[in-house]
Amino acid sequence: MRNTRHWGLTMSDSHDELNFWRKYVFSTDHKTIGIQYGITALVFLFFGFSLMMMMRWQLAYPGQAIPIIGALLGDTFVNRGAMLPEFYNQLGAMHGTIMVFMGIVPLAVGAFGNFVVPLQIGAADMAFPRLNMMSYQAFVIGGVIMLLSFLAPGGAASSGWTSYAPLSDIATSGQTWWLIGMIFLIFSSLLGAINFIVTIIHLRAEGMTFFRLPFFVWSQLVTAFLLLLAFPALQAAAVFQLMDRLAGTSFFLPSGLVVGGEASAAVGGGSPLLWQHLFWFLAHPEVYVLILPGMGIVAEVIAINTRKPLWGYRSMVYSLVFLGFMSFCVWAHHMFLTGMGTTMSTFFQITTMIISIPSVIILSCLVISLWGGSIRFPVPMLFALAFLPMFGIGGLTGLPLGLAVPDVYLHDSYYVIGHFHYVVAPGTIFAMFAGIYHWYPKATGRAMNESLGKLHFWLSFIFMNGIFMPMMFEGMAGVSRRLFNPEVYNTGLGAHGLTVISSWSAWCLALSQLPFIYNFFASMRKKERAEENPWQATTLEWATPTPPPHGNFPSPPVVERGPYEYSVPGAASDFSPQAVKQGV
Amino acid sequence: MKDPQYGWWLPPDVSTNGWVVDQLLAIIHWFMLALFVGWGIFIIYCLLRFRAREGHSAVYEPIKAAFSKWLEVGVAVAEGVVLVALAMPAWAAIKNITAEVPENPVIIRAVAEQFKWLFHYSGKDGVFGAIGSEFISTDSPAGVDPDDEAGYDDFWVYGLHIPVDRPVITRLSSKDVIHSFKIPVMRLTQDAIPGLEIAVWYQATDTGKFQVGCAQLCGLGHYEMKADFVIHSPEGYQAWLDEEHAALGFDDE
Amino acid sequence: MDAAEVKAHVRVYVLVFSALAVLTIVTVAISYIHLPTPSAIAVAMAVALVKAGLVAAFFMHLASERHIIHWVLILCLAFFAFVMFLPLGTNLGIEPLWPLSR
Amino acid sequence: MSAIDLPYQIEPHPVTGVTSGKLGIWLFLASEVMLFGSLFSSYVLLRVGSGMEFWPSGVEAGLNVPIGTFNTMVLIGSSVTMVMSWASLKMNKLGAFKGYFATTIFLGALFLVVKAFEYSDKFSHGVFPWVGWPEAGDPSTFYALYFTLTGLHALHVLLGILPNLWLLVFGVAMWETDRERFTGRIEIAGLYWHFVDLVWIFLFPVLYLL
Ligand code: HEA
Ligand code: HEA
Ligand code: CUA
Ligand SMILES: [Cu+2]
Repeated sequence: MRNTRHWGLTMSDSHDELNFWRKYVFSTDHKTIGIQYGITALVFLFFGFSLMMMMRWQLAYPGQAIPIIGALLGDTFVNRGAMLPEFYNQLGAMHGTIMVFMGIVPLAVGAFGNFVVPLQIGAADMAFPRLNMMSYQAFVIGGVIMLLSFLAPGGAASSGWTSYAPLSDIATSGQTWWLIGMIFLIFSSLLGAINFIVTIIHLRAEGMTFFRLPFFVWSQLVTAFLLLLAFPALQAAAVFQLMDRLAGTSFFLPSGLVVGGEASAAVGGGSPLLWQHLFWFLAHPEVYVLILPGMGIVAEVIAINTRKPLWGYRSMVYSLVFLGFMSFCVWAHHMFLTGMGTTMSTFFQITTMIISIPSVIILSCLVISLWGGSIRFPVPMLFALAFLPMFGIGGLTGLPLGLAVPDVYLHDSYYVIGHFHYVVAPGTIFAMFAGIYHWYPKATGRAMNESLGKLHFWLSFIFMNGIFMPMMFEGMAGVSRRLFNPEVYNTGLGAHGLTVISSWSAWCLALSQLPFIYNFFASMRKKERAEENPWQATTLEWATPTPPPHGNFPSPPVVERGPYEYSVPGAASDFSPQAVKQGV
Repeated sequence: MKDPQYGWWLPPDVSTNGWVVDQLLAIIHWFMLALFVGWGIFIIYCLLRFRAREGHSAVYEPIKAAFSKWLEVGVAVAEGVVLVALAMPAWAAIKNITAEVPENPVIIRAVAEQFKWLFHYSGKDGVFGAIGSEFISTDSPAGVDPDDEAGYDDFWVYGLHIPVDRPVITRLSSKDVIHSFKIPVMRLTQDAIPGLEIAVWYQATDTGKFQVGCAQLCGLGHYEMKADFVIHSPEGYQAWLDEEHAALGFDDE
Repeated sequence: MDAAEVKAHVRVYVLVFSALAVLTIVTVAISYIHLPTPSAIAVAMAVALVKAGLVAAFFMHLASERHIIHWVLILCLAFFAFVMFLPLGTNLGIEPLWPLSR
Repeated sequence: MSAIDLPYQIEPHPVTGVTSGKLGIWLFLASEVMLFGSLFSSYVLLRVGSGMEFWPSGVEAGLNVPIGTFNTMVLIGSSVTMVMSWASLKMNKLGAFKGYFATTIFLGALFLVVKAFEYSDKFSHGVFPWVGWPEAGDPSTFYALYFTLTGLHALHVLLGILPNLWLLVFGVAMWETDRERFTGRIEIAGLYWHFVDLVWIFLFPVLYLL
């Protein structure tokens, strides 16, 4: 028995003219909020990339003035146009923070989650629309605080995105802003996570059982649980560090510190490793937050463009849930070199190896799904297909890091940088591009240009590998990460050629984004409307008018079958929508 | 000037333990490569054979349910084997590294600070003076109690000198923030954490001059926190020790 | 839940309140005995667990709550256990070979 | 904007048997469990790491156990009045509800006032978050933890009192228009309040007695 009393009446209201503010800025509609998240996150993403392009100059041509930009920056950042080490460290820390917490998470969860999930499950909106608006606002506030911290005396946070204490405890005031910004971002994610879980559990349309949920929705559900239960640890850590910095406590400061030749005034008694535990308790689940929505998008795109069901849908779901659970007990694989005993390092090696199994199963299922299909190659599919080997490289290089012995050599080298960028950049970012090209017609009613898209794809594909593959070799050659000038070491000198390749690829990658940016804005103004269901997809978001009205579905959909019923033998067309479309 | 020893791949290995690391790196990378190439060929084959075209349509269930169950189980089991085959030898290997230290080691304290490495040698008597952070001063950067006789012949230098073919124990500590003791040619990295003292041991197989680096972000000068790492012949090491000893003002008997 | 049922509940609430008050007195009283630290911790935590259980079960209606809520909490408690015990195990493994200062 | 009327805001979902609001608040509490879990975990780590001999019990460190006990009673009492106010609504007794609910708010405020006195007493004796444990020659993070944990808890109390005040003064109007929704809100406010009480049940012995 289902209560549908509330459905119908909203439609007529939606014609009320809302003023600009309520419609675009203080909207409670999940679609608008999703788009707000998306644009904001893309801008942050590009900003984070720009920071990195300056760093890449310093790495390739250490000590030389940065062209153009160098002349614009203030004395606190550059000396005669050449980057200062303090600026390099700020850029590094802020690049990591911006990309992870203000770029990918808001894009993958805030934007795609918000826009797509209610549509895919056949709901009228998120369960708590006003809470949804508040999460977006908290995200913006946190983001702005982070950006403004560049103006703080001493500049922005400069202790790495990991903010290891005691370094971060004694760092300049930018670190305080980082912590405060972080608390807002955490708060935003917590509110969002609650909203997603309740929405997915409570607001599924009639007939939408758990095993009829599109894989993307599953990935968002698990992601929401990770956010909900992992983020509080960083919140606790941030509170402790704020106390250390502002109230003079010493949670992370051991006794007997001597900083710069002076005995530190701190009471002591704290533990530097406590910060690392709390941070990684969050940050390992966080990396799965970065990848799972991406996997979800890729699964959708692959199913649609192979014209057949995903292979092993159920085992993918089980793997996903298992992966989510396990991600809470592997975090100390980031801490193998803190001197932990053999028993614990064995424990974390084993859990790390175990957690790689569900990833392998999900990836294998996606690959095997190609078998027997009738594969089309629109732009989203190209990005989704490229995701597979790229995530494969990133994931596989996680294995040597997960074993303590090779990690002794590889830890904190460029190999680690290569590993995780393969998962987050050609991995997640490609999945995000796939999602943008895929759902753009849904959000705007216009299709993006295919040729520009293909250009964007091929250039990005080449240069992404051009950036990150050399890093694997640099790491093998023994070059450490976070080095303002790697040439100080003879290992860095020997591998300098790789650095240059990497830098030039990064700048070319930036140029490769121009067709995308143009395409993104120009397509919106196109006269010609896209079809209602351009990909001939089965899932519910394609069963409502485009763009979907306030309240999403003219009448509540009733779901009759699973999400990926393509090429069903005996069916009228090669796709059987989850719900029969009702009159508009 | 570019040193030909360092290129785009692993630097030379002059340690007794390094081969364990190198061998594991090799095994696991071959394994990764095999998996990657295998799946890669499969993908490319699928993309060619199953591309959309006239007269070709998708098959609803190309791989049967029962068969798929088997494949799933197969994947899981294969991964389980990988776990045991790779994780367990690795464990054995790390045990090897931290196992009981052989006879007759050289013991050196390494004290990290922003942004240099200080190496503290116990001198002729082989005993370190009492250590404490309260003793740290410009005269005694290693923090040795000036009243402790055992510390009279202690000396400290800003480069790491060790003899070849003798196990070396390094006791790592830090005065301020976390640093990381990295010697690529020894395949060795270990964090130096304030408030803790962590020991590592290693043994060189060849003489030469290399570098110690810092692998953990420790502030502005992190990138230049390096020190010389000199492996002497046994005689050369003794000569170096005598020289340092003489520099302290002791007249040798 | 109808009014009659609620009335029955009110009695329970009052009982639980008395139990909580008594248990608070008990913990404080025990603390004046000065047990050795480990047993003092064990006793105090046991009493606190009972009290927390009472609050959760009756004031927060967990005893009669739906399973979905129970599952959320069980999941959460598993992770709670991880965050409580794994860092401890990891840190205890770091044994200085020699004491830092004599 | 005409917000969309979503299902399961008032009537429970047929499968889970709870309303969206209730599921939401429990999820929030789960994340709070992890927050306080991390804090307690840090406490244990720091205490064990400091070596037991340097760690004072609350009494040794100069905390006032009778006052702490009194405050515990206050908070437990407020929990009872909270649950009673909800029960009164269920029995359609608006007057009783107002009485109990106001008492809850009063007790919560009383708790904060007592806490403020405890703090200022500590400050006036020169005890601040940054002093560790002043009596001991050796550092411990006892007072740092005491101030941080109780401070964060007090913040939670405050963040409970404010919405409760709003509900008492303005929210009650909803009783006339939408009873079930109002009762639901009180229940949710109650769940949060009991949780805050529950945290104190652990904080009190850990900080004052052990
Ligand atoms: C999205 C992010 C993401 C993902 C998914 C992963 C996935 C994994 N990571 Fe990674 N990791 C990071 C992000 C991520 N990581 C980040 C950001 C850091 C650094 C943080 C910092 O220090 O700043 C890091 C660091 C890091 C370390 C610490 C290294 C160090 O500092 O010394 C370790 C160690 O165990 C590790 C292991 C793993 C493992 C075992 C996986 C496994 O889950 C991977 C499982 C996947 C596979 C095994 C792939 C399967 C492949 C195939 C089946 C082949 C398919 C082939 C084709 C399709 C052609 N990671
Ligand atoms: C999600 C995480 C993420 C992502 C996506 C990236 C993306 C990139 N990262 Fe980064 N990186 C980190 C997370 C990430 N990084 C972290 C955590 C660190 C460690 C920091 C630390 O040491 O503390 C790091 C460190 C790091 C380093 C090491 C620095 C050092 O150790 O000294 C380098 C070096 O080259 C680097 C490079 C790059 C490059 C070239 C990209 C490129 O792939 C970027 C690609 C970006 C785009 C292609 C932008 C696309 C967007 C648009 C085109 C906008 C369009 C806009 C509209 C339409 C409105 N990163
Ligand atoms: Cu010391 Cu980096
Ligand atoms: Cu990890």
